Amino acid sequence: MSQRVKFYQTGTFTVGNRLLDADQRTVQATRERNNSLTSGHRACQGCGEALGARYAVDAAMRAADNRLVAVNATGCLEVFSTPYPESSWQLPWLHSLFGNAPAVAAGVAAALRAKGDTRTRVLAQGGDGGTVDIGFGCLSGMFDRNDDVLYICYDNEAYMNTGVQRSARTPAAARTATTPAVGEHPGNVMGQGKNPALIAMAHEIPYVATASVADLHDLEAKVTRAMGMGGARYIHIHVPCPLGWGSRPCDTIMLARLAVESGLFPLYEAEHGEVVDVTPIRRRVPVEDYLRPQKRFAHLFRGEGQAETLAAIQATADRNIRRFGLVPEEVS
Amino acid sequence: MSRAVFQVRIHGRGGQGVVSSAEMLSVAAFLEGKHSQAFPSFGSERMGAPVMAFCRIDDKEIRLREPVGEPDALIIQDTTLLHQVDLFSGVDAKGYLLINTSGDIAQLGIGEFVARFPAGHVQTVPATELALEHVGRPVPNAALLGGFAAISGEVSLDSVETAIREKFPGAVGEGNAKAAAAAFHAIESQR
Amino acid sequence: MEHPFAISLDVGSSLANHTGNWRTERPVYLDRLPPCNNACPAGENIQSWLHRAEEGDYEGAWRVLIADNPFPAVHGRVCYHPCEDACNRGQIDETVSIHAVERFLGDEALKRGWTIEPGPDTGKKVLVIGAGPSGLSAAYHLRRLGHAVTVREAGPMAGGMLRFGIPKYRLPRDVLDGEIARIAAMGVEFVFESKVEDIPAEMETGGFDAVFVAVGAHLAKRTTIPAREAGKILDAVSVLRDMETGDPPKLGRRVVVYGGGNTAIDVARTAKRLGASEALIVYRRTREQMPAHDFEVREALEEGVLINWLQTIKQIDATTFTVEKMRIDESGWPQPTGEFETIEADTLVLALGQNVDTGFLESVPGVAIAKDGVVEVDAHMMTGRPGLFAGGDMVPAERTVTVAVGHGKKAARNIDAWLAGGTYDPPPKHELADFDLLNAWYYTDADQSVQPQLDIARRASTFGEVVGGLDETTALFEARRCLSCGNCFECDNCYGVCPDNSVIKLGPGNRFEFNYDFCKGCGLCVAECPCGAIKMVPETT
Amino acid sequence: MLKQIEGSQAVAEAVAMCRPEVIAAYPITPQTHIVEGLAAMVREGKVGTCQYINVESEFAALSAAIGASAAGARTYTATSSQGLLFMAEAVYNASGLGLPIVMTIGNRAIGAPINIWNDHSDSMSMANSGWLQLFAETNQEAVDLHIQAFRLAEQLSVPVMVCVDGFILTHAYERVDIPDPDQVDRFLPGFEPVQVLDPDDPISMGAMVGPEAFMEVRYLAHHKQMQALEAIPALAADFAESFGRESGGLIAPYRTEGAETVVLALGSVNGTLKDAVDEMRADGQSVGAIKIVSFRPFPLAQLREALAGAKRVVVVEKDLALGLGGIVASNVRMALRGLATPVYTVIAGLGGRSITKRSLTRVIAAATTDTLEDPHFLDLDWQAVDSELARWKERRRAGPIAENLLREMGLVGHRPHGTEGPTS
Repeated sequence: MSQRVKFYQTGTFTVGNRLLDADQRTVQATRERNNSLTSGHRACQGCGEALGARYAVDAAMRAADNRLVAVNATGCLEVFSTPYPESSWQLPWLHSLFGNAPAVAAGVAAALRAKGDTRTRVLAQGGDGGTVDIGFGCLSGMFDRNDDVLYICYDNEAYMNTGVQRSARTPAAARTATTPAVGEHPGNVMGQGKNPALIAMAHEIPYVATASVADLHDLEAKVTRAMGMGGARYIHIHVPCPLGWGSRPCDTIMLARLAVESGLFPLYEAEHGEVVDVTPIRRRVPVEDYLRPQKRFAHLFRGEGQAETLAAIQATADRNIRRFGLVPEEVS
Repeated sequence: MSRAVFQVRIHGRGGQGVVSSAEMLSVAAFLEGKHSQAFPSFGSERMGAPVMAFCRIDDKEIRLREPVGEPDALIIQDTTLLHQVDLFSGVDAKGYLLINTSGDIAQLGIGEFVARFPAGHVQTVPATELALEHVGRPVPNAALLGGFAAISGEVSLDSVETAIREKFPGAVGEGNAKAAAAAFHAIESQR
Repeated sequence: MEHPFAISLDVGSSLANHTGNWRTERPVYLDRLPPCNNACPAGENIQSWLHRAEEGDYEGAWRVLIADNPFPAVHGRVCYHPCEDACNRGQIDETVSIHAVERFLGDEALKRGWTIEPGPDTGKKVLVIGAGPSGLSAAYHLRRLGHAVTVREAGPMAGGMLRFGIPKYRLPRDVLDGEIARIAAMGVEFVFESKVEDIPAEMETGGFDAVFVAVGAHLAKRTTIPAREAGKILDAVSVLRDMETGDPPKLGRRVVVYGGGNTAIDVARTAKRLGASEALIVYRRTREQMPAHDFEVREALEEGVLINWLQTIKQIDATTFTVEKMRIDESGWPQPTGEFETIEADTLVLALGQNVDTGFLESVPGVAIAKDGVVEVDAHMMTGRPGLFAGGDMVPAERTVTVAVGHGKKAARNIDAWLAGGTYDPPPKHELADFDLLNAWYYTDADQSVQPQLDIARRASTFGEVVGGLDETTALFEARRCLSCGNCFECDNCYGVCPDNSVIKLGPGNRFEFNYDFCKGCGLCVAECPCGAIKMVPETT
Repeated sequence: MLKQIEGSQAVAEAVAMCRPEVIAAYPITPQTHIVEGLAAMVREGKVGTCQYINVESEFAALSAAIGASAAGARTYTATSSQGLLFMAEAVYNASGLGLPIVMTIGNRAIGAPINIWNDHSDSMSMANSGWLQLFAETNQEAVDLHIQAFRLAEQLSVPVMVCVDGFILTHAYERVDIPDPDQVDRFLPGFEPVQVLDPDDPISMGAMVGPEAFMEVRYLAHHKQMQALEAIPALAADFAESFGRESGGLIAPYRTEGAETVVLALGSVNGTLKDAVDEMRADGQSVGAIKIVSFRPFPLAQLREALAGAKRVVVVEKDLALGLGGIVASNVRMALRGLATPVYTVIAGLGGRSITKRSLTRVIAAATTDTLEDPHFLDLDWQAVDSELARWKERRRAGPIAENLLREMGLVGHRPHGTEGPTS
């Protein structure tokens, strides 16, 4: 759900703009933002997850009037934010295990309800491994019970914390430590993986959205919208990882943007299992524009290249575009 | 010196209320100020499978946790078990046998075995029929407890009826209590 | 809160971990030179005044603008805006209509009566010769610098080519008069119809400490065309001057204009307005090769002006003109074809360019005149004679109003320095904000605003202004189309996209600074800065 | 108030009286009746504002409990057997975070082969997880230990497992004195967590701790267990004063005065054991018993002292450390280290095998004459075992032990040799 503002030179796309009315600025544009994940953390240079987490949690903090408890799955975000003796979090935060964040958060929410605390809200977060693989049972349980938790998955498409191994979010053809770029079909196997946002929708929970670290207005609007609801909510945020993707740290946002603009990472939101809004592609690009700057896809462009694989990836993007109507003129 | 523990073993099939029966019996004894202990033959038996439950009754605390291997009384809820399961294991001839049947002992083919028991220690009661009559369902457990009160004297009919009503509040409990009373009186009248 | 050892931590305690030592490169903020500013002959800080206009601070914007150019209302109309040719936005959709915003600001200033205070009196006196754009500009800037200024003008009115070379329908005279009056109100003394013949003598008698000469180029170039019977032949400069000073020239029903520059167009369009049923421009090359600006050609064609490209006038026989068709050779030059046609016309107007009248300077010691008749000046706009400066059309440069105005400013600054016994050294130019330094993604899609135009029917019969101004809403919109190339416009991107929260937002107008204690040097701020106002530099230690 | 009540229901009532604020539950035999009972009580509004979470797994159950406890709620869950193993990661996590969760273990064997019956393998698998482990002999003690467990857990900020023998206790109807709620309230104050997820006073819980501090964290957790060695008897004494009955403590000796042979056990088998001791004492044998209530912390000093006069020790335990022997016996040997007192291990009751008074008496008697082998597997079917071992020897390859054994015992269809499939 994009918050389209009227023309202000850069109104909708930049983080802020001095010309915008205060209520149209992003949380990130304000000096009063919470910096829920503050400086001194040990994320890599240009870490998309660190950025996405601050974006999302700050927005949630504002929506919750700063009464928010976060539960964090094991993973990069957890490790780089809380190595003893220093924590980068600036809100009550609990890390338990890799695969149980949704359940832990459900417990926190239950405790708050038991105590009659109707103001404090609960957010759970994890990477794609913790969410989509090892934590999926707990996540599904949380959805099933409609626990009053906003779960945010920061998707960097592999197990980065442990050295870039394949997850169920690793895209086709991507090289990881467990899907090396060797053999007849180098990289991750085509036709595998799962789509947690669609699976979340199948639970018919109140709110599901996908978001990208490249579209802050959209991301914040979705977090804010989710925070305005009760019950189980899920937001899946695409966060590039320079380490795992083999990209330049300064390209993190550009890559996230290209993922959206190519159609490989569609942005949409759904209520009770029904898609209610999509963020249209603004400047459509071929998937190659997105893939080429990433070393994990380098084998697609080496020597003879992998034309068939590229075509298949393009077909995936095209399918997303059709499915969600991401390019309005192509819908009819 | 208090008397020795009295041990009961109940045989039946899953769904016939065997475990409830042991529990109600223990409650009846409890109501009379006695110590008692009821427990099932633990397992994962489903409807229709042969099952057992146990009950011990004593004047002092019961510490023993082993299954009842040498029962003082045996309640058999289903005669179809007679030749499938080793029902009489550990039963000595001083004990009591209470069998749910509308027929007589002779028809069951255990005449020779039961002949060793003292007079009145082996009784039949048409518990299923009584249950159908008073409860509307073929659940013989409550009626058999009435019969047990009659043959053993370990608990009173009153206590059995109270335990039944506690377990099954309302009309179901009332019906079962009536079935128990009917069984009790049927056996009393046979004596 | 007391909490268990090690497994629980105080919030925000990572601030003790200075990740700045991960850095091998550091981002630094900088201002780059926007291409518009770079291209502006008047040296306007266009990006800066657009920046203020974007906020609706029109007076603030205007004041930034007039720090370089005293004629925004004029330039918004007549400048050929090389700024827009350079505008980076042209690579996204269409250039920012800088001139339209400039015109809005200039008109707004006239409407609101905004005035300019002269600078504190320096006790120095400067003589400006010529009240054209360059002279007026110099006078204006000199007054701002606190010098006393007298302007001597041979003609009856100030404005020079603004008045005598540009028709009213492009530049209404109330606009011109308004902006000149504002300069006069700063205490500039004007002496009209007073041609200066002997500069050293005038300096002596007038007690002038310096002189700026900007008399323009008013001598019409002529060409020799064989004539069996001479027809009516006029020159464009005279025609346009007569429009201002005396009775409108009698051009007849059919007018041929010979030439391909803007003046040719102006004359043809003027002829149409004066009632000519046929105004025909004859030009020896193609439309693409015409020096006239395309928009002027277009407007002229709209108004019914005819243009014969690839023709030269070979012979005149009273009202009959023989023209030869031309072709363009491989190197782009027109070559005769030997094919001839005739055209009937009552008047021929020659619009072949102008020369400078440098007669009065030739006797001044030290002043050098170049072969093509223009006055040579050094990098400080000074002639070979100390204290005598020159600018505008009479020095070697492109002859446009804006160049002239730029000369005036540049000369004023040099004169000012010279008067103080020094030289003016302009601050070094910032590096250019090229398009590839921008992140164009962030700019909202917005087509250029279109200025209203007078109906064709009315353009045929009146000298009403052809191109209208933008209203405030549209002007604001247009200002906000500015990409702010190379200059921070406080979009908060750097502040937002830093994964390490190491950008400090200093608040409105104060931009940002980096917290190098935590900046890891990832460069995301540079990549995502829309306007290219940050760059990475290697850590030196 | 005295009640003839099922053990699970009694535990449920006791837990409810402790006013838990969050209960996370997942069904597993034989624990299920406890959480069913609590579900009903919560639904009926008998447990205040308590939130009952029907989770999707034991892992989620304890995870939810972790979240709830960290948020400052008194939190309860229960499990058994595979369930405990499935939550193993969270078990360590809860104690590592110092969260005072109370969890009932309806003790049950661990498969394969799958087996729903009682033994102590589950609790033993988590003995070193940092939780306190208290074993109940009777349902009365199960009730009492739960009340004590919440206070103990919250006093030390450490989670507590109350171990209740599956079926033998959980499914047994017996007389239990269910305490008065006011009495429980007086004994158990409200939960005041040492750390809590509080927006007004935020902290980060669950940091990653490296080599520089991990040992210290572990030492401190161990230290808590050592503190529990003092807290548990004090609590039991306080409980006795409040409720008028003895329950809990570290250990409970039975007729050990002058006993040459002392038998040690955990949980419900102590009842049968006491009957056996009585019988043997009546028979003139110098036998006593000690119930170990607290397996973690393990009361090394208390046991050493209690066993000072014993000539031999027999440990009856419902678990087996494969490749070692008795787990409890190993712990007991540590208590007696340096002494010459022989410690006999009797592995008994695995997978629900009945432990009869007769068999107990037999092995204790054998011990008194020092003729008991160590370890001794109580009532092991040697014929079945020997037959299988013979088959191994013959075929040099182990097959599915359980199935072969059952065949040997005639409990499943016996196929002729040669039809089992490929062999080496």
